[in-house]
Amino acid sequence: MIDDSQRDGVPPGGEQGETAATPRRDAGAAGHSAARRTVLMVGAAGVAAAVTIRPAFAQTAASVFNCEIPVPDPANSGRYIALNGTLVPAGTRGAFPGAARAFKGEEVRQALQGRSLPGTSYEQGQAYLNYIRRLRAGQSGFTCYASIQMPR
Amino acid sequence: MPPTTWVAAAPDRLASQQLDVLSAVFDRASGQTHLLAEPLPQILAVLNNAPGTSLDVANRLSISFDIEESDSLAQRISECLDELAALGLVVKA
Amino acid sequence: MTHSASFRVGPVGFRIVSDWREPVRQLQQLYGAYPAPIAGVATATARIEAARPWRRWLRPAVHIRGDYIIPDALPLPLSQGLLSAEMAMNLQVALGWRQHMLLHASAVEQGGRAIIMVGASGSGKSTLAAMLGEGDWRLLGDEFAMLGLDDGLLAPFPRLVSLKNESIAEMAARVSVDRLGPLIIGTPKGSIRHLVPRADAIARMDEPARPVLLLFPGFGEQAGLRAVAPSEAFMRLTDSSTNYVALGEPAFVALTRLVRDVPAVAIGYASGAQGVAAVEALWAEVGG
Amino acid sequence: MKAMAHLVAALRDPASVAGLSGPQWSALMSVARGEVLLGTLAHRVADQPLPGSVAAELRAALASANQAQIHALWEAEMCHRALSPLGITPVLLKGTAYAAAGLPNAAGRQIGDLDILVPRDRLDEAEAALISAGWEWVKDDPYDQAYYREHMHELPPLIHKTRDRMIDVHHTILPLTAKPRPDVAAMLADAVALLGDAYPPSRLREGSGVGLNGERTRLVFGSFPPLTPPAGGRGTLQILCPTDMVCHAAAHLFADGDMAGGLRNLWDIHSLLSEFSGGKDDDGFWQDLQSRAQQHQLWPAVHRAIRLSHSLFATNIPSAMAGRVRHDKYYRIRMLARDDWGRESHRLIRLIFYIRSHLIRMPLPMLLRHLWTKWRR
Repeated sequence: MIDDSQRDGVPPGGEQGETAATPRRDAGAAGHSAARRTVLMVGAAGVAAAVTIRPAFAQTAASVFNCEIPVPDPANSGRYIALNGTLVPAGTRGAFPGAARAFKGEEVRQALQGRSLPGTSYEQGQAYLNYIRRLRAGQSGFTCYASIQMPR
Repeated sequence: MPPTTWVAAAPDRLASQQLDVLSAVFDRASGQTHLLAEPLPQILAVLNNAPGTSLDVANRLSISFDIEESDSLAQRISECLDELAALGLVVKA
Repeated sequence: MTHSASFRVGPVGFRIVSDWREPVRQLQQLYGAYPAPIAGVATATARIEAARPWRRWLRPAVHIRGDYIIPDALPLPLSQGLLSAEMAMNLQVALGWRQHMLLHASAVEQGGRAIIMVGASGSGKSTLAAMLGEGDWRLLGDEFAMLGLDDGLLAPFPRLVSLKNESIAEMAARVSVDRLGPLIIGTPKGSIRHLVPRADAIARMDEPARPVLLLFPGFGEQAGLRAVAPSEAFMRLTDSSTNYVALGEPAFVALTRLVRDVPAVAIGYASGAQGVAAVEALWAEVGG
Repeated sequence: MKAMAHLVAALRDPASVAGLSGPQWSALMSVARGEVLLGTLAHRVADQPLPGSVAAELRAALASANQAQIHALWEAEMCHRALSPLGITPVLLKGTAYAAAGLPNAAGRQIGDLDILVPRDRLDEAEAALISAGWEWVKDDPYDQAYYREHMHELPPLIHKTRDRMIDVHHTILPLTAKPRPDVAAMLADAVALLGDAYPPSRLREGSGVGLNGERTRLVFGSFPPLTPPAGGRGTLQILCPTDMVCHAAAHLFADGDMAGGLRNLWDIHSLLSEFSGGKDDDGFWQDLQSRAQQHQLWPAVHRAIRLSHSLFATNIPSAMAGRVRHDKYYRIRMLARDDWGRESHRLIRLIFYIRSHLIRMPLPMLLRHLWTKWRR
């Protein structure tokens, strides 16, 4: 059931451990035997070809369901949240006042997966979620948000 | 303005493992791990010890490989070099 | 008053400090079979405490703290003191442990060979490990798999298993009641009940095992198997590790070796029994 | 003896850990974590006979601290790459500077954000270059932005959007609202270039050493940029000259902030004084330090740092600078305010230092106005 053919792209054992800077298969001989040259996939324009591993926050029970995210953070209480998640002056048309209570990490996690945030209309919830997505280290709620980022 | 000449990280700065279609690369200078798809590892390889412009890179790659689509190749290579520069793996000379 | 308990789970010597007596009493009871830290040295200190002295008695709220603290963490009610202590202990390991690469995963062993089960909470990895651990398997841990940086072996970390909701009744039917902690209801994750691992898991917690299978369980997903490519396994494992980046190149070496040498499979299953059967079938295929 | 006292003793004299019991080690490691000094402790006692589980834990802590320094130095390198096309040569401050120069307190030291100093008239250019290189504002609301720009010694903090690390871009070393006005032009003029191309960063220390005292010539410390090719005419990174480095560390400890983490800062000061001076009889260094501190209006802070460093870590200082001054003991209590379980103690003294931290950053009426504005919104 788990044979090599199911693990797509697995190179034969002998090649493992070679430097990635070595083109796959017989690149060293490529210049000499044109018939067996390797095809290089350069990818389409605008498509990223690299992913960098970022530090994962504690995805433990402790952090995931036991933290909260105020919307907006206390330093900005009173300001409204626009649909795109930015903070705007109170009363701005089309924007929403801050949430009456902070959201629990678990509520936000479920909302990110498609459920609605408790006590919000659809657009209001989207505005809040966009605000939460824009949180940065140092802002109240960031650690919590970072900790609920789940593996894809 | 003359075209940019690029210098790649010295190979001994990188620990690399080809996993499947992606290569895992650990950069000892930055402490970062990158997963690189083609043609990024190949670009680093042809720049190794030989700085060059994006056109040089395209030419060198064409010597070793069949390239699937070549009319916008230099453009695409230049894009890839910018991506490598953002990771700190290549730098302008 | 300060109440404290101290014991060892695998390589970690814990010191737990509490403003209240009851959670410590419960810990001492549930961890009764665990040894003391080697030479009395605790490498991690977890604390559960009141934010203000009077909050020990007046509307007591339990804050989860220790050598490492997560800002923004909400306190829990005193009725959830045991859970708070467990969470404080997990937190210290997640943020402070550097002797192994940590994977947020469960693991079981048979004949010196181990399965690592990786998944977000809700994937069923914990329940699956608990059920296997009552059968022919030795439970290595249900929360963290500790991967040795030099030898690539898994160090057991058999802390209390944290059973949630439906799995509580499922497991309570199989084990004697003295291995179960109090039922804690109304937590942010529903009901929780702690399970003491079987005696062999505790007695053999210094015996490491070689990982031979990587499993990505998906409870409630369509039944079936899917091979996972090494690069995808690599991404998912780094994503579930709280110290991969902090450990640098040794973790890179250990992890690339793991995903290259060990087959990785995602399994979907609808019930605990189905999951156990799928794992046993897979195990037969990898030559278990 | 209390765990905090054991920590101070272990830093001062590593052999003092001989004979600590298991529970004493548990408490010592816990308070060291609380003070963010575990890696430093690990480095200090590395050659001592240790219980097995202590040795394993400290070895891992030291390896992790070394890895964290690589990350920190990489931020400096990426900042350098962003600013060097403009000919801006930022001065590294605090932890990153110690690590880049290979100073003795760098070993095992935790490094937080990247702190750099640039001339105020190049601030706007530096800011624009960093933003186009991927850094973003942490706080983008107008009040915070205006507040930082008018009253603070640094730009509002920036964070890199893919590396998730913060940078503080300073144009002077204390808030503009604080009483001392350091001579930042002199600091920039006398900054020291970091040059070279060796790698890894742990082997950086070629030019540094006891011989540094008194010399005002530009010293070339060990090498920093691990990748950037040496290019003619382009700027590099700099660090403060030795006396300014001490002045900044003391200003950071006593003239800015509530002294949380103060023990680590005092250990920095002890290490710098020991490294840069040739001992208590090195009149040249101590006189230079005093006159430089006076030039920066920071002598009271520097003098207090010297006294406390001597009192806790037995720094070899001239006897004329020793002795106790009123209030020193409260600073000492504040710096050691942690119990054997790792909990912060001495609540009242901590509160007083917290209030003090606001008062020394700005005059009282201005503080009230600031708090009022923050509270109202």
